[in-house]
Amino acid sequence: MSEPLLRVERLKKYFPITSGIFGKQVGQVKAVDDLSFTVYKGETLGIVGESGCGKSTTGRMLLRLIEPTEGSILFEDQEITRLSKSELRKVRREMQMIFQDPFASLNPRHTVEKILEEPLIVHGIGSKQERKKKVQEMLEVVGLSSYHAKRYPHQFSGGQRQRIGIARALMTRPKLIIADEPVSALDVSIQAQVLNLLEDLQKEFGLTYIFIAHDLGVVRHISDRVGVMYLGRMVELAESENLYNNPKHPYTKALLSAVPIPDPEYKQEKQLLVGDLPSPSNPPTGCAFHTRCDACMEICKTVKPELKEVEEGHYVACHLYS
Amino acid sequence: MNKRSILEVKKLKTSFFTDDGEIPAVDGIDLCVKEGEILGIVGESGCGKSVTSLSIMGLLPKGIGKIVGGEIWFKGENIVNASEKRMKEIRGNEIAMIFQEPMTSLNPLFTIGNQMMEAILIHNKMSKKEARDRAIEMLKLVGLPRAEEIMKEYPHQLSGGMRQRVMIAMAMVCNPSVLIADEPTTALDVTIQAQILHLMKELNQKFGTAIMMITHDLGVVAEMCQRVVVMYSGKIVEEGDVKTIFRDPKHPYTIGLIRSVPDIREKKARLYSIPGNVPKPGSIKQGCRFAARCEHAFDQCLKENPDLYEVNEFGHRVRCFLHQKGENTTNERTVITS
Amino acid sequence: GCGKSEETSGEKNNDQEKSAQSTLVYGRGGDSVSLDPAVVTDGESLKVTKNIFDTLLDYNDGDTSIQPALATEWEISPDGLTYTFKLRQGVKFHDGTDFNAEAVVFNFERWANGNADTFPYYGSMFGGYKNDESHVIKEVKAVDEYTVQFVLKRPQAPFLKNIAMTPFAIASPAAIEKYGDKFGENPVGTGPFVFKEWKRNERIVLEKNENYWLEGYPKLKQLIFVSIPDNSARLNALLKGEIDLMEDLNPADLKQIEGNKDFKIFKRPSMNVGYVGLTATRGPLKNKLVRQALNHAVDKQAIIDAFYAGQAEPAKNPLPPSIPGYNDEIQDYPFDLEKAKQLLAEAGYPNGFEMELWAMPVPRPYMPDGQKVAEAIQANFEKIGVKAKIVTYEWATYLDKAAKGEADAFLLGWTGDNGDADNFLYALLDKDSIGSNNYTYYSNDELHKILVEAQTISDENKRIELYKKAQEIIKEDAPWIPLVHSTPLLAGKANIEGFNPHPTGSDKFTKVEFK
Amino acid sequence: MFTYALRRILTVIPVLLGMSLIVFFMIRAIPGNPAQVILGQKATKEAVEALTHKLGLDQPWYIQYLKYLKGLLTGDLGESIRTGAAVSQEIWPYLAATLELSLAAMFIAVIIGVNAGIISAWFQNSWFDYVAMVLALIGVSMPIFWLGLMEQWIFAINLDLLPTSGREDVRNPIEPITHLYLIDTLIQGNTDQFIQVLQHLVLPSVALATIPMAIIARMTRSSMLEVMKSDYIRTARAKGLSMFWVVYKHSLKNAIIPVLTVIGLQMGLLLGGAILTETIFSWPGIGRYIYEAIGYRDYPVIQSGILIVATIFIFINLVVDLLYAAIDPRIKYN
Amino acid sequence: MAELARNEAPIETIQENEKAISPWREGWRRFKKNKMAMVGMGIVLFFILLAVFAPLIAPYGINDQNLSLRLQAPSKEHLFGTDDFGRDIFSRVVYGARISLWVGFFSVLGSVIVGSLLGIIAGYYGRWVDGIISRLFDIMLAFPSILLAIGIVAVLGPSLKNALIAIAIINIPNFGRLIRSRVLSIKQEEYITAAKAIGMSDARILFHHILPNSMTPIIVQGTLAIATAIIEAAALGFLGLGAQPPNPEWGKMLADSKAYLTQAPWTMIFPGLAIMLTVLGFNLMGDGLRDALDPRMKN
Ligand SMILES: Nc1ncnc2c1ncn2[C@@H]1O[C@H](COP(=O)(O)OP(=O)(O)OP(=O)(O)O)[C@@H](O)[C@H]1O
Ligand SMILES: Nc1ncnc2c1ncn2[C@@H]1O[C@H](COP(=O)(O)OP(=O)(O)OP(=O)(O)O)[C@@H](O)[C@H]1O
Ligand SMILES: [Mg+2]
Ligand SMILES: [Mg+2]
Ligand code: NI
Repeated sequence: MSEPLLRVERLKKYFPITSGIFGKQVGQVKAVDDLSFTVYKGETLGIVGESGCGKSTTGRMLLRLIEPTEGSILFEDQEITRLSKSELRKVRREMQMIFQDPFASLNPRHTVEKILEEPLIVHGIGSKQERKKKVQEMLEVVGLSSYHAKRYPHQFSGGQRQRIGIARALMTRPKLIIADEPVSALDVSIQAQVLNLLEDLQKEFGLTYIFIAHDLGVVRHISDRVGVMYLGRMVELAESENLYNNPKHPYTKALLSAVPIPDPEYKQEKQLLVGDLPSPSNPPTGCAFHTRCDACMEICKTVKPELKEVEEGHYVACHLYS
Repeated sequence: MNKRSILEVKKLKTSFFTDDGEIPAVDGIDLCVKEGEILGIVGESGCGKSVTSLSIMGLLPKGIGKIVGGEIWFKGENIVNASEKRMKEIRGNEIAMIFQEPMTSLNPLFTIGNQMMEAILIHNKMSKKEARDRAIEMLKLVGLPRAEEIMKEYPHQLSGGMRQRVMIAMAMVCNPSVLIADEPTTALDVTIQAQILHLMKELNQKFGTAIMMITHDLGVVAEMCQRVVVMYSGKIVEEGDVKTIFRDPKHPYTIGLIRSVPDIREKKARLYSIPGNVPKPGSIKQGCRFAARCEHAFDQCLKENPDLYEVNEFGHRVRCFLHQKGENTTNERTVITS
Repeated sequence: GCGKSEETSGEKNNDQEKSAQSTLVYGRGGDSVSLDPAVVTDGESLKVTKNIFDTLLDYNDGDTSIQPALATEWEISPDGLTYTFKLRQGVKFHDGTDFNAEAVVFNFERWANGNADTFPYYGSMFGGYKNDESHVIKEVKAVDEYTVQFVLKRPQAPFLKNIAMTPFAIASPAAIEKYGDKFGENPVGTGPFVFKEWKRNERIVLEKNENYWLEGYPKLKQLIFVSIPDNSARLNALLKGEIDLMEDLNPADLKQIEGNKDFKIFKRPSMNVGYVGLTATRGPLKNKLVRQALNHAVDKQAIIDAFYAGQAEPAKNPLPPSIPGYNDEIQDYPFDLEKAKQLLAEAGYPNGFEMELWAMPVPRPYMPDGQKVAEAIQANFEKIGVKAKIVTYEWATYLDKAAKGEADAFLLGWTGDNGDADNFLYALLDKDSIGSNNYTYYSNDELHKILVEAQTISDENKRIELYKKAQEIIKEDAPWIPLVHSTPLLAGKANIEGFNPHPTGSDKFTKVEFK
Repeated sequence: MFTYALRRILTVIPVLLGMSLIVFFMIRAIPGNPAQVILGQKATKEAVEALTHKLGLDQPWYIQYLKYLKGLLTGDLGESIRTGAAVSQEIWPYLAATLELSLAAMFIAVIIGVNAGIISAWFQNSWFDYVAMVLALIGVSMPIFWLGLMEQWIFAINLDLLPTSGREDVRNPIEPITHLYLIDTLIQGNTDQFIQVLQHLVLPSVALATIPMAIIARMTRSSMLEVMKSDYIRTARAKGLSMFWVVYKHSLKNAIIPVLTVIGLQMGLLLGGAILTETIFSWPGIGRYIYEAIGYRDYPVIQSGILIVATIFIFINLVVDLLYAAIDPRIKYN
Repeated sequence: MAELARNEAPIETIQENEKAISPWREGWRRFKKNKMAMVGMGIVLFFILLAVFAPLIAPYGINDQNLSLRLQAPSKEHLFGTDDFGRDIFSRVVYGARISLWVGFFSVLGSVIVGSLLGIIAGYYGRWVDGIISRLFDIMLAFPSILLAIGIVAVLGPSLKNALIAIAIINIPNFGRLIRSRVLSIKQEEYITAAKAIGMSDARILFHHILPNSMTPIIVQGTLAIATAIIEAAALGFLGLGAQPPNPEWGKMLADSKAYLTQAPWTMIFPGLAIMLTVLGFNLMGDGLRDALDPRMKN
């Protein structure tokens, strides 16, 4: 495996729940709770999990769009959490983000050209002509035409907008791209286009991706390694093939079995989970999953399992494997 | 396969009349739902799935949405022009419907009990007490724990999955013969989706309620339905038995659709993708609506609109000139037989 | 409440109305401040107290000459320092206590022991209070039960007229002691009407004093004062029969009343003056020629026709003609734009100049609509090249700023208190009055000498001479443009009899009745 | 909910304090001395000075302000400079007059406005909808003082149907108990007077009701349309519910929430903003009371009057907030 | 690379010759379709033209007094009759448009500038700055606004300019709150996060993203506020606290002719109608703008 690009250790984000006029804190949402993982250069790390498990929060913390409560984020040996504002701006040139909503993530009052040019202006890259040229090039790269530059976002379809979003992320030639559910708002046929584009760009520019999604199929398709999150914690992390073919954590197993397979002839024993996702403001003690786990043991109710390597490159946080 | 059909849609055309002119959202579709079956309707966003279901229910947005042609036969009665009074009797009682957004589909200001009992009392002469018992019974049936308490709770106190169960309970409360489910699980997490799908299947088997399952997830179709209708831009492009369609899709769109979905069982080297965008309804005036994105398109495709051609006698039909040639169907128009 | 008052419900009955109406509802613009006449200075309060209380002397019906009231006769010592009054016998206050010399002494003592804050009118009419150097009254004593004697420090020419002023009405000593601070809400006097009820900002109800000393009077059973601030609203109320009599009729509405046989107009004899003050310390107005030019530039008759409905006469002097001392020989500056322009050119302003013209924001008897008069004058001035910008302030601010000399030209007026020339000329134009009522800052030493002299002598003829001379000086210096002496209009039901509006603005309703 | 109400009341305090400060300074910034005003044009300098001193107006402002605050804390609103009466006693009749007027206006506005809005939404794009909405637009565009005058001209003067001004017939005055005359006459069981009071109420309350009525109608309509597009209404219809119940049960309850805000706001505006109507119709209300007090520089009356109006305004909004909670179970205050 | 892209080049939803449609142009397109809004704009334009060309349209001067022709009923010479100075009411109404539009526009401009500034500061910096500014708005909103305006005019002295200032002041909190909430909600938008993610500075975000996106509600609210401002100015004029004579301010004209309501109703009818029509025009236009520019902002 290549060298690490990003190393996240014991990352936490507790959102305060305030109430009343004096903003007294009455509780916490443990959106991300003690998360550690490493991203290697050139790979795609997929992160899956159900809604509200803290995927987006994690993604945003990596860019410090949300201030982490605790923990460290090392990007090329720089401690992101301690950077000053101006240092942070430099780092943001290297790390970019693609957003879920192709409608909300583009300023409706800017032309495509302005949207794409802005990262360059902000980082003081190139002269005006150079910037214009770069914009044209990038439009072609993401499969749009140069004459699209003068248009406004509302004139594009969802898939095209997502391409613009991708182009924007690529303008500063970043090393790492964090894609937060980049295809979940798109139609299936468009989704495939965008996924292919992302793959091609990765090859072309040697990008590293952190790919956040809840569609397990999509994640499997694009990721080299996959992490599964549950209630703000990583419960399993492994090579993609390994994880899908040989899931270890009971949650991962249930999750995989819940996915409907587009093949009427394929019969699979469904493993239905009971109940709903517990609230992150009041997570269960011990293993957060114990309330829905059919292999729950006494210890699960009290002791938090650590994420441990149980096979080479296969990490699981479950007492069954300790 | 020789069940009677209870709901039949013939040449339904529904248009929206907006500032930008007439938008033909549904453009002459034919379909039928047979007793006790689960019929899947798939298609990408905007292809007219919801509009079809709303047309059946007579719930098109007043003033802008209008059925401009076709018939809808329910148990031998054409309900396209049925009086509002008649429709009221049918809705909820004979044809029930559940919607995509469990978060917003229940009135936030009334208790679950109130809304459940209302559904019962509209169609049944019952005392309040009886209605209450029936409501609780239904809630239990859809697998909600603490049914009695939930009766007193408000929608916001329930999770998405629970609300969708309430919606189902409410839809099933009068034992309808058809249940239209418009993307009932799209907004839910996979684990919850699995629960809900399971529940619907159970109900289908237990009560023999026919379900019209609208979705854009081919996985859901494969898992739930016996028959499937594929829609594209307001038209049906392919129709048939689920197994047939997945094993041997005929329409280039269906083929593309199935091939472009990543599978969790194995990693494909590269995803197949249909080029281009989903057209806005009404933007293609001439020829096959899929022609512009179709690899196999030839001259005729750009000029004429293909009919739905029968591929085999088991109801596999496809709207593509390729199969007009392959099959030597004689006539221009295929009559849908039930 | 109406539930218990039978006669009011009876009044609603049309057939009874003609014979039996005995309640008069009087509509006016504002409410009273207090019903203790000695503590107030506002006309609205005095209008009511005039009917609850009596004074030792009273004014004649249509003018300000003196007639007996609580005092039946009086005597003045030749040196003009001692006044002896014989009091009416058998008069009782409304609370049943006796009216006598002691009561008179009590009242005067009470006032003299006060200060400018508590009894403002007393101080200004009698030169101050007990320990003041300038206090005119040395002593008030009860000679016997029905004789009171006033001893003065120096002669005061208008003393009898002062005594007759409404603020110096005799109140029941017992009631004053009983109510203390609250006497203003529980007035007890000897007057024709007894106080019954006061609902602030709405109405004051008075009832007939059955034991009034004037036999057979008052005629009315009930007298109600109601406040309707807006002139037109008040007129509407009259037309709809909600009130019987109203004051401050818009001159514009005169025709409407005259054309209606159910109503008639009452005219209050004029004892006022409305004028344009020309502040003598400001800009071009420092120049006498300019002031004279402006005097030539105002078409008084047109203003009177348009905004007084003709119910005023053009003024040439600060004094109204009814007041002794009025100089009728004076020729007014004629309305002559050419002459005005010529004077302006002479003064060095051939192209005119710009200035502010202040217009009063509230209607006054002498000027029902200051804004409109200002607009008319503005248009007049425009013709001689003087660009006047109309400025208005809220009434309190207006007076305050004008008193500080901040206005260029301003509209104002004056209603006499006691019908004496001093009350106009000295109060408004003497240099001593700068900072109070001399808003023009006009100061003329010769005039000052004349006015002071006229205050101290008691020879009426001599005084008249002095005042006539004074008016000549004023005419020449032109600190004002005297505009009008208006006849304030009242309107009432046609069957009202015995109502003679008094020039002072306070009317006694003793003899009023419905025919 | 109770603690929420309590907390809300606490937040009101700084607002009222800030307001009292602003009012305090603003009215003192108006040129003109109250002593002069009270004593009138003819008062002597000494008299004015003496009164100024007696009123404590020659003291430094912070002492005056603190004194006033101290009074407020003990529930003393000060004494009117003009009449010498305690403001707390004097103010009620005026307040009651305005309350009666604005409640009547609000009653008209809500009844007509809400129903017009509902019907317009229900029959969207019908002739009723068009007519109602054009009328509503004209309503919001109407200068009410002009409307008031036109009403007087037409109904009181030309047609002679209704009284032009005032609250009651002077010749047949009402014995005040609560000073809300409709209630007083009812208590006294005097139907004649009750009708008389109603007659007096008609014109001013209609004038005053115009704008809120139009605003409420528009608001109700757009809110109803919004709600009727919602998923849960579709659900209700899918259950087979008739339009009537959909509109009056499911939609109205949801749609009324934003309308309530408007009603609350408008009620507050009516209380303080009725000055023009009160002037035109000689209505002895709080707006005119304060307005006239400004003319007299009656500082305590202005200060306390505005404070009271603002307090009521805030209180109404508080009630609206609490109503929300009563209607909408999603709003949890604790 | 380019080859690769072409492989999967999507069919264009936009043709090359198709124009770039800016959100403004899109808004205008929608506005044009709204009949009521166009009527409103027509009325407003009409009054603007009236104001601009008043000297050409008005047959008489605003202060051409002729006391012998007082209170003439409408006739050929005097379309709207004459007032108590014998002045031509039609001419005065025409000139009055200048005043009302002037006051309406500039007072709103003032409130917009000050209100937006405060609102942006409050919304962007939050915390105690927000606390103080929001409380200030609360205080101002709890004031009965007409009383506040009267108070301000009383302090400054009655004149048109001061009435304008007073109206501007009382409308500040409305705009302040609007902008504040706009800033707060735009701050949450994903494109702002995107801007942050590319390393954009706060100031640039404020001026390039937040402010331009707050423009539409300001324009909508501003148009509607002009309508109210005109009524408020007329109300102050009616109370004698606004324009001073001989300025033909409509409210003042009403106040001046109040006494002639019975004798000469035309003195009241026409200025009142003028106010109503102008205000109606702005309201219609504002409604239309809201529908066209900011469909989400329905009340
Ligand atoms: N600004 C915030 N303040 C308080 N709580 C927050 C905030 N942002 C997120 N949360 C909470 O943190 C938890 C994790 O949120 P996050 O958005 O990271 O989930 P997610 O995994 O991205 O979900 P989804 O799949 O729905 O996007 C959720 O319970 C959410 O309610
Ligand atoms: N209220 C409406 N006004 C105007 N056009 C509408 C309206 N509702 C639907 N349409 C049009 O009808 C077409 C079909 O819409 P429909 O809701 O049936 O799509 P769908 O297949 O249900 O899509 P989705 O998967 O997104 O729910 C849309 O493309 C849209 O243009
Ligand atoms: Mg997320
Ligand atoms: Mg749909
Ligand atoms: Ni009574």
